[in-house]
Amino acid sequence: MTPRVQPHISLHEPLLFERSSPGKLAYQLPELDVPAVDPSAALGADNVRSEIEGFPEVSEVEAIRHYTRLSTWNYGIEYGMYPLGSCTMKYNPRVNEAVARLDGLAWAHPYQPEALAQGSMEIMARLEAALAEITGMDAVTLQPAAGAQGELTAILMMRALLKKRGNPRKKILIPDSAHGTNPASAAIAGYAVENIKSSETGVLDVEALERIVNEDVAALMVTNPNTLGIFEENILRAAAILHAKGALLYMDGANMNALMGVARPGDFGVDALHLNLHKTFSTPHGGGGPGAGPVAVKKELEPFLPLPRLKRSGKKWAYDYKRKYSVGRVRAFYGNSGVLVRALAYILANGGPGLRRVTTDAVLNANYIRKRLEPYYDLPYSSRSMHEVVFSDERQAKQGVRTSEIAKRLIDYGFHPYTVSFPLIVHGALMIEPTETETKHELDRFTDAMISIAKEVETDPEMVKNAPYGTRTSRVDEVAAARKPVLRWKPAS
Amino acid sequence: MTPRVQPHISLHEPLLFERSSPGKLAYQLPELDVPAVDPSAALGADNVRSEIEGFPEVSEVEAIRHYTRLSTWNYGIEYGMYPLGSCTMKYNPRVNEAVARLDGLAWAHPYQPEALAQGSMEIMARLEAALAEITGMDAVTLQPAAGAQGELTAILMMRALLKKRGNPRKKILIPDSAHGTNPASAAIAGYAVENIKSSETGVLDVEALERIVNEDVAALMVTNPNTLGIFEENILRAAAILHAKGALLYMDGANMNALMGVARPGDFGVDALHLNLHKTFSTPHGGGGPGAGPVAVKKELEPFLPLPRLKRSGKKWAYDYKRKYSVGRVRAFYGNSGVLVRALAYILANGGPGLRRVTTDAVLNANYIRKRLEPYYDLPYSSRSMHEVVFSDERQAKQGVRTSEIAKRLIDYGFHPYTVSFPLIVHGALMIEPTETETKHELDRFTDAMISIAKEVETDPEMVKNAPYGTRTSRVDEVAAARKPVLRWKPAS
Amino acid sequence: MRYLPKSDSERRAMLDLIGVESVEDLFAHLPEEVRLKRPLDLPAGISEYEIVEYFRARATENANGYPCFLGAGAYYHYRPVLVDTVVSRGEFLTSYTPYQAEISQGTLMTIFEFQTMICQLTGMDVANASMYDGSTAMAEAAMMAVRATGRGRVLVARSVHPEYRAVLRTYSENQGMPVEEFGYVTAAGTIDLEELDRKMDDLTAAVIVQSPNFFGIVDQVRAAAEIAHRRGALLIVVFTEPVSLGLLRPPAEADIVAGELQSFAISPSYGGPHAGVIATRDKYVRQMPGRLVGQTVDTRGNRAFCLTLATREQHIRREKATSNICTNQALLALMASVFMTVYGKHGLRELAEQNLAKAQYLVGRLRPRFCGKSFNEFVVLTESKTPDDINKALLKKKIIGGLPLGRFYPELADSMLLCATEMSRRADMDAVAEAFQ
Amino acid sequence: MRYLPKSDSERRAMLDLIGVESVEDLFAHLPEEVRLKRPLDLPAGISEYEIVEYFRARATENANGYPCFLGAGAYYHYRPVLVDTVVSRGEFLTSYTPYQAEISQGTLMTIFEFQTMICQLTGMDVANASMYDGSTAMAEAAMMAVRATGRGRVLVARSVHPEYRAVLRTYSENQGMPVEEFGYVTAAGTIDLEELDRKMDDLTAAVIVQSPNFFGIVDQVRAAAEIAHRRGALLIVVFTEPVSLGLLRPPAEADIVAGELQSFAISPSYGGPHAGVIATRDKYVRQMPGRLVGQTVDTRGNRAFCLTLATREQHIRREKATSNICTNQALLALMASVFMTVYGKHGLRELAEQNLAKAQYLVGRLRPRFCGKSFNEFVVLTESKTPDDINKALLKKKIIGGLPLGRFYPELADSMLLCATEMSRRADMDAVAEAFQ
Ligand SMILES: Cc1ncc(COP(=O)(O)O)c(C=O)c1O
Ligand SMILES: Cc1ncc(COP(=O)(O)O)c(C=O)c1O
Repeated sequence: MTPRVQPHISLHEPLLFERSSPGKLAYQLPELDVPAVDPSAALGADNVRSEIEGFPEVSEVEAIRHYTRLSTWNYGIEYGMYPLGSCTMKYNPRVNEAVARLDGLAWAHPYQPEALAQGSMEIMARLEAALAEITGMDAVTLQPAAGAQGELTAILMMRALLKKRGNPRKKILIPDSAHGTNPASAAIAGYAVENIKSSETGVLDVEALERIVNEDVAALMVTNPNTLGIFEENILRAAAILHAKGALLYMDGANMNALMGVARPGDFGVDALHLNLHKTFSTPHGGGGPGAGPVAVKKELEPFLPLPRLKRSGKKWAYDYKRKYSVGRVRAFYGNSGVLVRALAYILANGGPGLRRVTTDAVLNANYIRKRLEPYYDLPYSSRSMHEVVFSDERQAKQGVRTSEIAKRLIDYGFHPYTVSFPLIVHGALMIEPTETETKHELDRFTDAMISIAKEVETDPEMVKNAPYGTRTSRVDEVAAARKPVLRWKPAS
Repeated sequence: MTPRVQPHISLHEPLLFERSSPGKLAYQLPELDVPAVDPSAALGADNVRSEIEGFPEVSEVEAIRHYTRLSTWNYGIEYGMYPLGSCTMKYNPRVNEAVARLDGLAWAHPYQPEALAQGSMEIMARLEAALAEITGMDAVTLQPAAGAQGELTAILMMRALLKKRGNPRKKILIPDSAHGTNPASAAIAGYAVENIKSSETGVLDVEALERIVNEDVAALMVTNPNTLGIFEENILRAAAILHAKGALLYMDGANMNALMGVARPGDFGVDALHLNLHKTFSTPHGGGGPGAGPVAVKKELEPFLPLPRLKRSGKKWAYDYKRKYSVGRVRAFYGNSGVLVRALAYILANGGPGLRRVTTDAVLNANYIRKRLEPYYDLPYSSRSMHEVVFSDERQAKQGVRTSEIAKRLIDYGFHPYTVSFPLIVHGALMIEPTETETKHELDRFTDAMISIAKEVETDPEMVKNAPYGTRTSRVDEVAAARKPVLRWKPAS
Repeated sequence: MRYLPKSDSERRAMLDLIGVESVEDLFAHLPEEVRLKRPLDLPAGISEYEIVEYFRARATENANGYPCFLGAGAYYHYRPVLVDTVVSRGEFLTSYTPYQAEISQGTLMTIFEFQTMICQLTGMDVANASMYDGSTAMAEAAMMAVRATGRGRVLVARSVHPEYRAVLRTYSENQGMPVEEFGYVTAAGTIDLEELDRKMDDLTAAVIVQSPNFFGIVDQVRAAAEIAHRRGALLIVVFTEPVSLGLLRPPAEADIVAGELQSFAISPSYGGPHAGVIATRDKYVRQMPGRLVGQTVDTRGNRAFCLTLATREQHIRREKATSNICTNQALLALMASVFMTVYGKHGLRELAEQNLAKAQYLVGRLRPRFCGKSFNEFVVLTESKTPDDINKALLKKKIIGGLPLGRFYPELADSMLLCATEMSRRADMDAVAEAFQ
Repeated sequence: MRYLPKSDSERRAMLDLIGVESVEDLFAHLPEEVRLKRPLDLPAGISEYEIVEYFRARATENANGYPCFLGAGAYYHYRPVLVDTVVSRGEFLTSYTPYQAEISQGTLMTIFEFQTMICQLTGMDVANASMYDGSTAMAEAAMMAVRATGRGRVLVARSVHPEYRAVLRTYSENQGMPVEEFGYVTAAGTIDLEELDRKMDDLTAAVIVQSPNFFGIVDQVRAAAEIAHRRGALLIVVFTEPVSLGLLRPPAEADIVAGELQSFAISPSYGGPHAGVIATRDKYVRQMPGRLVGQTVDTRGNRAFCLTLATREQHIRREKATSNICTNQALLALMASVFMTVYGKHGLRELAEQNLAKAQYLVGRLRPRFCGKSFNEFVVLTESKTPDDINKALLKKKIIGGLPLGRFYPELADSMLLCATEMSRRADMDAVAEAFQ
């Protein structure tokens, strides 16, 4: 008896364009209630295109099936654990989606009169205040669209402050464990980047810092906890060193999930930081975005915040565009407002005590994983872990199996992989961040899977190297994709 | 290299109760704004329970994962073709879901003042009028919750009419091809059921009918097109025979998808019929319901419609409860209003011409399937097909493969099975109803699959008999389930 | 048409394969006389945008966002967002009755869980997968009792929802199943046990009692059970407000429990779709109407679920079936399941406690008609004013008041049924109380 | 807390395994001075119901359901229901950037389709997976031109969205990338080609033009291209209203197209999240910022998709990357994709035609400021009244008027930018026209 399973039809969903057939429609427009207009007459004949060549022509049922079928090839938080390190893939409460879709919020135009936008403005004001309290900072801008833009915004502000003080300086110091956006953002702001090596315990080498910091240094960008999941224990000293030389301390707040209610950057010398609302504050990642990257700063930096600023004017909120030191705009309008709504909903749901509990559970989970996996995977830095833990594939590499292959095998066990090959200072990193929203049961299943894979690596490394086996798509050839890029569909010619 | 695929964690989602752990919560209530009350004091101590033993205790993320994971074990219209005969599994437009959820409609209380329910009443009135036009009948009640209740309602009305005429009579005639709800409904209304055999061409045997109809016969219940997908060509004669003897003609309108804009029951002698809004009118089946089974009747039967009736009172809609001949209520309130909203949305979207197109495309699809599969499957009745086609497994049975097994094998090809073993007059029936919302592509894939299975039956019947292979759950033991019923979870003792 | 997924060239190709000229040829065999010779008299199809606008306009013709103190079988409770998230998944929304178990385990397992939770709530052994609503569940429960006892007569309390009783009358009419009513005690608003006792006889199949009853009062289930059982009848306990079961002792003395689950995250939707349910003792399961899901195994030995005991049902037994029900209210039952999951053991209790506290607050400011213990509904005397006057005054404040009872109980024309739930705000309750002054 | 899925006993068991006494021990290594010694000064967590109530209250403080004639970079177009249906699926909503191709083919394939449709619309060879919004897309396009040409100077038309130009200034400030502006022709509202020509030099990396421009006018893309290319500069064409591309010739002469897709089913959401995009010629792809999905095969030889050309990006190239962008606007791009799918080839054209017809109707009743050809936006003179007066009068009728231009263009203080789309009703447009009388 041979099964000869035939592939499910939805496993063969073609591209939209391959599904198109002339004359199929998925739309209907209302009858015009005004006279129709001849486009050529109105726009000039040579401004009018003939048709959108190749554009899809499908019916409604095909459209919904297309996207529904494709969706089943994905994995989301609502399927199970998604332990991508540095990404804080926590549960995204569905109530946040509901409130962000309220007509009055979702259909508010950015230029509608301020008097008729008080609801949206109040939401932003309240979120600013909450984030200031959580971070211990003095002022917050919600404008940046994501973490990286938050970094850029903050660096521009620091530059403006230093410039006002007389010298914008030349470089920014960045630990070698930092996320790639840190140096990339510094570069856009016109700074040279100087990497600093982490210490043996995986934290900032303050001795080195002390040696390096001089009048050319604008700021240090530090992630805390850093990307090894380790709290920067010398952060206060680092701040002192920088401040003594007139430099500033910037914190990448992507890992704020480890600190809420426990420690505040504003209390340990940070001058500016960004937050990732799409990490710590639960807004969904949507397959890559959108996010929001608010920047929180100390008083000194406040004059430089982007335009416009919310201000109280009598009993109403208004925008203040007259701020001569502002670095200007970093994007159109006021920010990813829909994301801000979600983040505030999350903060309201948790409240002060709840946010602390989020942090303590997140750290508990990471330490639980660490404890369970330490016997099987190499732990390059043994400092205490906060919200995530980073192993290396050193032991498995001896069998020729690398972190990226272990990651693929994890898919067969029903989990999304951890973050692979980051931070760069760990050779063959397995960066695991469970977040607080995983159950003990799920953590047990996950660690069981990791242990089982570690054993498979011993007994059958080749098998592991060719994983995954349980997915519609087997191992994807990424090298071929880059060698001869095919970046769009074209009709067969 | 052995894959040794490990099952995905979501393939092992346990029952809620097995996931529960004391103290986990998925809810929070607002603080009370009134004094708390001691339940024992307010209700009497012996009226108060201790706890709901065994009730779930999970968190929100577990709840959403539980149901999301379970959902992936289902197959829906949005995945692909669902050719269940007699079920009219057409695409369920998503806009219908959106409008049914509008606050003013979804949160309307059935007893709110009529002046503040005009929107809902107008929707019902408009739907009644549209259904009357589509069916060619004089009056419509929207109260019945599903097709079967529509049948019961109509039979009660016919009984009331006959009774008013002097004799409620004793029996109802039902063709042997009819759906099981027909005799079951007749029985509740206090009628004996007499089956009549279908003719060799699969339709009503009018000669037999003529012989049988007498003063004891209250009505004939006929499905048109019948469950073989064949139009009852002698329907006019049947009506004449019945009417001549003072009996009535009832039509099961479950197959109205074959007739819209083409022929109207009211024009071919039908006195009463029910419609299944969850079939012809696109409301989703929701894994078994809800539906709505409006009944449309001729003038004569109008006085007997259930209470209350919508009536125009000046510029407003009002309810009329003073109808002395009414059969009374068949359910609380006015009907499955939320389903009615969806059905009206569907009718508005299609409009008159669109509904006819629905029918012609539905019939086109069925005939296409018939043509493609005729060489491979036995067609017991060769009369022209309307919206569905019924094959038998006669050829495959020679290899020992029955319709239910072919159906399971179809799952491996990515389709939901057709209806198995119904109508009862076809031994080993394969009842296939594609509906109009299948693409040619999907029909080709489906018929290819059926042809491929027919070939598999020739070459490897055993393999087919043990299908499906591609599902999480392999062939389910239904006999064991019935032998020793386990109908609820209980804690392991 | 956007719902029709075929281009004209595809239609042409299909007609060619079938071997006909045009689509009209597919209908050529229909007798001339039955054919519709004109287009349907319905306007042309409209766009999605217009559909949304149409229903938005209708929605604004209804009351919108008014605080509302109506209950009487349809209740306002907060619906957790998760509920809609779950039932909006096409896999649940657009699937059919789970006849094909291998491809329907999602629906089947959720129904099995539903059945379990209903048993836990009601203290019964087994529950079905849903009925149309509470009213038909009650009628079907009566018919079930008739089958189980071989007797015909049914006694129903007047304190049962009037529309439920109306449905019972409609269903029973032609079944040789006489329905008689018995009253309530004027002071307490609970069933009149003496009258019940008096009306009982050995032909009685069932006694039907609602608790909390239509007046919101926790009724005498135990005493009714005793009387019914003494004469060999079954006791059917009806509920319209399942939130009460978070706090109230389950009707464990009942033989059949029939209820309405609308309170569990199902929007009132102007009266439907809601979800009825029947639960009973193991011994009566074969008399039970409706679908049942059972646990079993697949060929690999893994736990699996399927529809079972189908020999009770119409598609097998036809006129001898336990009921004519086929399509039920599965999706609504799923909503109720998600609701029960979200609130869970502690939440349902706390929810019930809040309902109780709110109702007690409101009733404390008014003159209750009955002295029986009430849950979240209660009857009040309207004193010098009429119920309609009070409601009119409240409507001016954009508040929907209670249900004037004269319509259903002429003797209570001076009374109104009010309901307070966790969603009732204190300020609005104060406004209601004020309107009575 | 409902979002935290652990019971206390589970926490205890985990702490035991870790080998610590309490969860506080996990933080014991934090220096004393950095620890927060008090609870956060934020109220306790509230229920889901209260959250919904809170945001409902805020929503009603905004304009609700007012007809609105604002455009200027954010447009009102009907959003097909399918869009929300698709993006509400957890599989799309809650997944991360598709780094792990084998488990992310859904997202990857939709992005590949998105890239294709953007190319079809714009006439470019390649498009990225999205940028934050139109404004940052434009700034990044300028930086891309700088990299591609090795030159530094950028010339931007004053008829480009003022806030986009503001963002460009912010981004360019510290990059040795001087930005200069050139004006528009006072009569036509199109770019001043003479001024552009005059300001061009051999150090200019890019000329930036928007079409339809901020005044709604179809601008001189071809002429601008000619001038730019003659001096070896790239032409960047910006769009804020992609619906125009249903009808307008694609900006095929451009080297880079940067635009905003909010019109494609993305709600205005008070300014974000929207979705920017950059498209360009094949030869510039390695200078392009943002994510790119490419087609490839899996080990079984089946078509598959994955992120590609990552060596442009920050996580590989760090300070040498083409951009610092990491998180983008993927879900919004998916919304745009579903929108493009639903409207398709015919629909997008008809939609554009309707927008044109509506705008023509409205402008026909007013005095246009410019004589250039406009799509669905246009500038009108407010004659004897001020723009603010007109808007105030309209607000009284619960209509939101146009954008007074004085704020961005002092010389246009007597003018207002109005937008009409397929959602603008004739009666409302008549009311607008009336307000100008
Ligand atoms: C440590 C760290 N910093 C910065 C970022 C960049 O944030 P975003 O992706 O929101 O731009 C990330 C996100 O991946 C991160 O993990
Ligand atoms: C022919 C026919 N009649 C009646 C019915 C009963 O309708 P419902 O399931 O809505 O009660 C059905 C549905 O399955 C049917 O197919």
